[in-house]
Amino acid sequence: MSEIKRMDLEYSQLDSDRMRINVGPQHPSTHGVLRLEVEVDGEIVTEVVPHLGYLHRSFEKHCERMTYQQIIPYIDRMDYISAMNNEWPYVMALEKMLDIKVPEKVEYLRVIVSELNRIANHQIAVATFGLDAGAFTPFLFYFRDREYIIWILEKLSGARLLYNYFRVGGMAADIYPTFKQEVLDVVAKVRKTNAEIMNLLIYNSIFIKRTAHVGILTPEVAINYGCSGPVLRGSGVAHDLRRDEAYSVYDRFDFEVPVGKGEVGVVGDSWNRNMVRVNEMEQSCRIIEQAIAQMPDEGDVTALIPKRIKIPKGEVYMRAENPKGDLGFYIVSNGTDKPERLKARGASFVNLSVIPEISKGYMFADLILILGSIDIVLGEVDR
Amino acid sequence: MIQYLKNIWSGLSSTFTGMRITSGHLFVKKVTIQYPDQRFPIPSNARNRLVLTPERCTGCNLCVVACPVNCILLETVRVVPDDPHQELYENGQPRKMWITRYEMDFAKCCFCGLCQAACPSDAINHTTDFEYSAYDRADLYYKYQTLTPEQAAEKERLLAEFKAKDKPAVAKKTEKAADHPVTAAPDKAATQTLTDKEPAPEA
Amino acid sequence: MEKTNFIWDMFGTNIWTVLAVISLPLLFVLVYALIAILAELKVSAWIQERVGPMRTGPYGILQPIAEVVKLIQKEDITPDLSSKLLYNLAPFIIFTGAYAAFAVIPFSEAFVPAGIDVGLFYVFAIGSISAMGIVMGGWASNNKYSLMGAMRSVSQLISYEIPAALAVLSIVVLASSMNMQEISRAQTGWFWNWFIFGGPGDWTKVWVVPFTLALAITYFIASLAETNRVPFDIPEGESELVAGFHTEYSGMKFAMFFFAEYANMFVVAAILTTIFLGGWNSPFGDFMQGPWWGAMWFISKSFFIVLIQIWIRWTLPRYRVDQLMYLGWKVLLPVALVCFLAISLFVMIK
Amino acid sequence: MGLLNKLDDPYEGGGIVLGKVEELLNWGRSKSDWYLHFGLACCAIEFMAMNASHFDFMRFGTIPRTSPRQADFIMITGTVTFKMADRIKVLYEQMAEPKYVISVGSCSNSGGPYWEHGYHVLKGVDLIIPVDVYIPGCPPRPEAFEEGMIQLQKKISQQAIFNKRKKLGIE
Amino acid sequence: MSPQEIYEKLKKDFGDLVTELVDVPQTDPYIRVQPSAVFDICHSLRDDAGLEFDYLMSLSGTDLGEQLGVVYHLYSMHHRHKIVIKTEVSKENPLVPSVERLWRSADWHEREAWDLLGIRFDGHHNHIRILLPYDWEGHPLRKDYQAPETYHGMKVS
Repeated sequence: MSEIKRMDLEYSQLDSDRMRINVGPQHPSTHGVLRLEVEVDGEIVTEVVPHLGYLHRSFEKHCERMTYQQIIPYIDRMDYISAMNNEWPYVMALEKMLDIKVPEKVEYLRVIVSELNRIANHQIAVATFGLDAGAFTPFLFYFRDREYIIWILEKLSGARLLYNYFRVGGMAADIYPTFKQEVLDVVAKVRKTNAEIMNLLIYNSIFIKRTAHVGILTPEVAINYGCSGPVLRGSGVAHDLRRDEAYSVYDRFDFEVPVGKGEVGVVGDSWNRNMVRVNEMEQSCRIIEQAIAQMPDEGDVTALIPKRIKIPKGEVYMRAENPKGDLGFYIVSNGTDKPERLKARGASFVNLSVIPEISKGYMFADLILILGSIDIVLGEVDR
Repeated sequence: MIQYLKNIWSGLSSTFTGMRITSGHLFVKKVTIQYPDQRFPIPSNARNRLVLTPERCTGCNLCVVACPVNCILLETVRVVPDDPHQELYENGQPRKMWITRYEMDFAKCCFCGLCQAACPSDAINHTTDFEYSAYDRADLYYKYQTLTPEQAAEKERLLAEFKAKDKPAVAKKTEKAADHPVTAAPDKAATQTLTDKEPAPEA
Repeated sequence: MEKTNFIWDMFGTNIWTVLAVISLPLLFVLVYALIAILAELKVSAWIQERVGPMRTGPYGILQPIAEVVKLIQKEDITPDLSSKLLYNLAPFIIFTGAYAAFAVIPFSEAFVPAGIDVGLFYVFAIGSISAMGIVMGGWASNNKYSLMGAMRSVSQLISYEIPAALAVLSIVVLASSMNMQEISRAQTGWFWNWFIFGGPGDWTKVWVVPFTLALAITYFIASLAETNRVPFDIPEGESELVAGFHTEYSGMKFAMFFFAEYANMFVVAAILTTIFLGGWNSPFGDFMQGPWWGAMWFISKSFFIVLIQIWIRWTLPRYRVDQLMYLGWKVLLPVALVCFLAISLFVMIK
Repeated sequence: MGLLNKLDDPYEGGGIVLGKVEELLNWGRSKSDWYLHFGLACCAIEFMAMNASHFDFMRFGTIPRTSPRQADFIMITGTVTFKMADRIKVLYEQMAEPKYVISVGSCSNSGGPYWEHGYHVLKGVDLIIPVDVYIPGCPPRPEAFEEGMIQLQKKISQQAIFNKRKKLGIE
Repeated sequence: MSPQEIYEKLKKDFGDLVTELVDVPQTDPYIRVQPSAVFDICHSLRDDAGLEFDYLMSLSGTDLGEQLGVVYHLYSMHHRHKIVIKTEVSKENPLVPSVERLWRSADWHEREAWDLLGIRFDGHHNHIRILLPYDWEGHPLRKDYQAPETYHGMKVS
């Protein structure tokens, strides 16, 4: 039986130098269900063809069948690692169309939960990046700390991962009494672990050897490919919507936009992209501390939530700085309580498209790390 | 040459730094919560299993409308005034609607909490109970109605009789009740598996 | 043949004693592997602030036994398109390679299964058999990942054999013997008589101490690479090559790979112990010295090295294949060569 | 074929010795479960959190394997799309007997939030492979995963290996 | 540059190919253009001094009932201004010039628009489905889409 099967192969048609490897859709380090068709010449990658859609859950079709309120749970499930950040641009877009000005306290609460979620997201990103490089222990250290953030978000919203916490005009629930103190404690823990991981992983000589000078993305290519977030900033472009568009109350905080500096390796390589995330965690800590100090105590966060949302005819594109990059929602309203069309521009979707460009000529092992440094979530890529 | 020696040194020293850090964690207190024996306190607003309190449910259909995934099935029958079997809500008001069917499919629920927020009488609630995994998908299909099917049929018969007596007043309302989005009960044939496997032991 | 085997001394050489001598290391390997697997699980957990297996026996100590009971029951899959004979043979060859090396390991002053005069040479020769097994397994599996893993594994094994052999050769020059029992005996006395500290001798040995230290580290690194441990676990690097050369193996055949890996870890640790850390000698002169204590010292020293291997595994990321070659050929080999020359020179002058 | 398959013969007799052997074999299988993690979507993140220090899935004697050949059970964590469904079938077939399946979360139980309009979502992974334990939740808490694991261990430890038909009362 | 200025500049350069500027409060102002001129207009938007829209934020297809629309959200990293370009094509012949050569980010967006809405992009180098399986039939985001009964023997709905 097996003999017959072997005869079927036409050896003359095979290119003996090149081998095509199928990475994924089930592979330990594709960060989900991505399939990469890789052509290697020995160990050198000559071509990468990404095949998406293994998690295409028909998000946009669902949005057309749901009321505006019911869409929020589905938006959570898009980029499930940073659900809070996802909900924000959607809610902002509706508030813009409805012309609602949300109370101060809501704005600050939104900033705090989003930045907490940003830290949690970057912790996963850096942790899985380390895991791709073979370091397991930093992965668990970051997950241990992430748990403290998740506990705060769970106490606020009632869910651990998919919060459904933002509402048009407010938030689903108010803060609890010990909230501020707990957030500050978590910030201290995040900083402590970050300092530890710096020595354990980021500045480890093997890790530097693996990631520096690997997957170099120049700023021109990054902009042309529409990259955003840490991927773009790792290439040295200081593009951050929190500063450039200063939505919500971000203009009241003092924070820096970390960019890849080429301290190790060169600007735009995997190490620098990763380092931007580590630095962003620190900046998020700073923002959280300032927001906690400035946040007004009184005020009802649920006061302005409309019972039934009916959006006037029109369309709007709203984007906000997700941990992965610019997350945009293009909403077309037809005047009813359900959108005519809702298109989500996922940051991961656009960032991932740069993979074939930057992974050519590196080794197969590097491809895994380049993919890890892009930090994708397939829920957002495939939607 | 100096670069070469430097590389060797940085390799060795960063290895030792890493080993120092990891060895530091060897003897600290472990953070693990050993689940079945120890439990982490779950916040009271955590969204886990949904529980309906039938004594509070008025059958207003708001939870069904709010549910994004349509995993709630609700069928009601109006209480006729001359029914010998009358019931009170928990707050002492007389019941207006019989809940002939209230079924939830936890295999579909997305635990978003929108039904809980929509409920005006606080009848449907997320609890902190999460331990209800099942060997069979049909076990995740929960039925909350208190009436038996025979009772439900009886109520429907009573209502039909009442309607026949007093047609114009009631016709409008029953129409509305029949208009509910209805979810399909899980198909028994669909849950059957392809490979023949050992049947699960009786729990 | 030298009489360094208490069983033969006591009962003479006949078929039963031969069987006893053969089965004693096998028993040891099995028991040791179970303990090492548990140690791996527990140490990794403690480093990561976890508790590790807890629900199999008290504190999870029966976990490895459960693994074995489970693995025996697993279905043994032979892929349809594999080369059946080679595929089925590979795990046995690998395990044989690892187990055969135990023949010359001097567990105690009174027990070495086969006290041959070229013990170190034998260890290196027999170590290459496992390379054969890996290629057989990887190639016969008919899986791209397996093949790539096998290729990487063999290239790695061959590259790192050389610095390891040079390190061992230097000690052979110092001890002027290839018999592992002789080398152990040469280090009798306090711990400064160990070859890691230049071996026995007067104060002039301070000239070789830096070189022997460097050789010990070189040998340790090379041994990590030979046993495919982190940071050199490229052949089975999970994030790249699913499970490397044993991707297609299941059940007991996989268990053989598993046991062979841990047995190999012990072999390299035992060689390190023998040639650098005094073998079965007590570190404190005559204190706790003797055949039985010797076995205790030898096993605990070797196990300590195994623990360090585990510790490193849960600390470091892994190398890339070209960086691994760089480290082997351009760092370890020159270092070992320089040390070897220096030690030879020292021996000549002395 | 493994030992289990050889013994999988409905012959009479055996008695107390086989009973004890069966207990031991079941104990081994239930206490040592290597899993093939099939992370698909949101639940996979909670799965990673459960592997982390606070919940420590390894306490149950589970070890992650990346090769389906060496795995004892597969955890389907997330939405199964049609594009993915074929792969899951293949992976399941690649696993060595005895094998188990845990379906985690609403999506793999029944299609979850996508059961109604999801034109590209498989409405329940049990349509293509047999599922042993269903864990509800979207996503379930890490403790809920562990509870499902305990349920699976319970199930395994009660399995009949010898005299299967006799035990189950099938003739 | 404000949308009004951009519109006037485009109107000057392209005349009738640029249809109108729609600007109502609470929405984003957009410029409606003829589909045949999309590539030239985008080219000029990307390269002309003062415009320099080097960043394509999003490219969305929409089903407008009788027609299919393609919406381009552009952003300039230099000038930090935005503009929305919109074009409409018929459902019978939904052909729009591809802008993939101008912004590589349009590559996957256009494939997605083809996949979900069936809009064809003229000049795209790899015009295949991206999210759905390659042997899928139909374009699900069309309003009149009917999901197939089964796919590879698995029930769809």
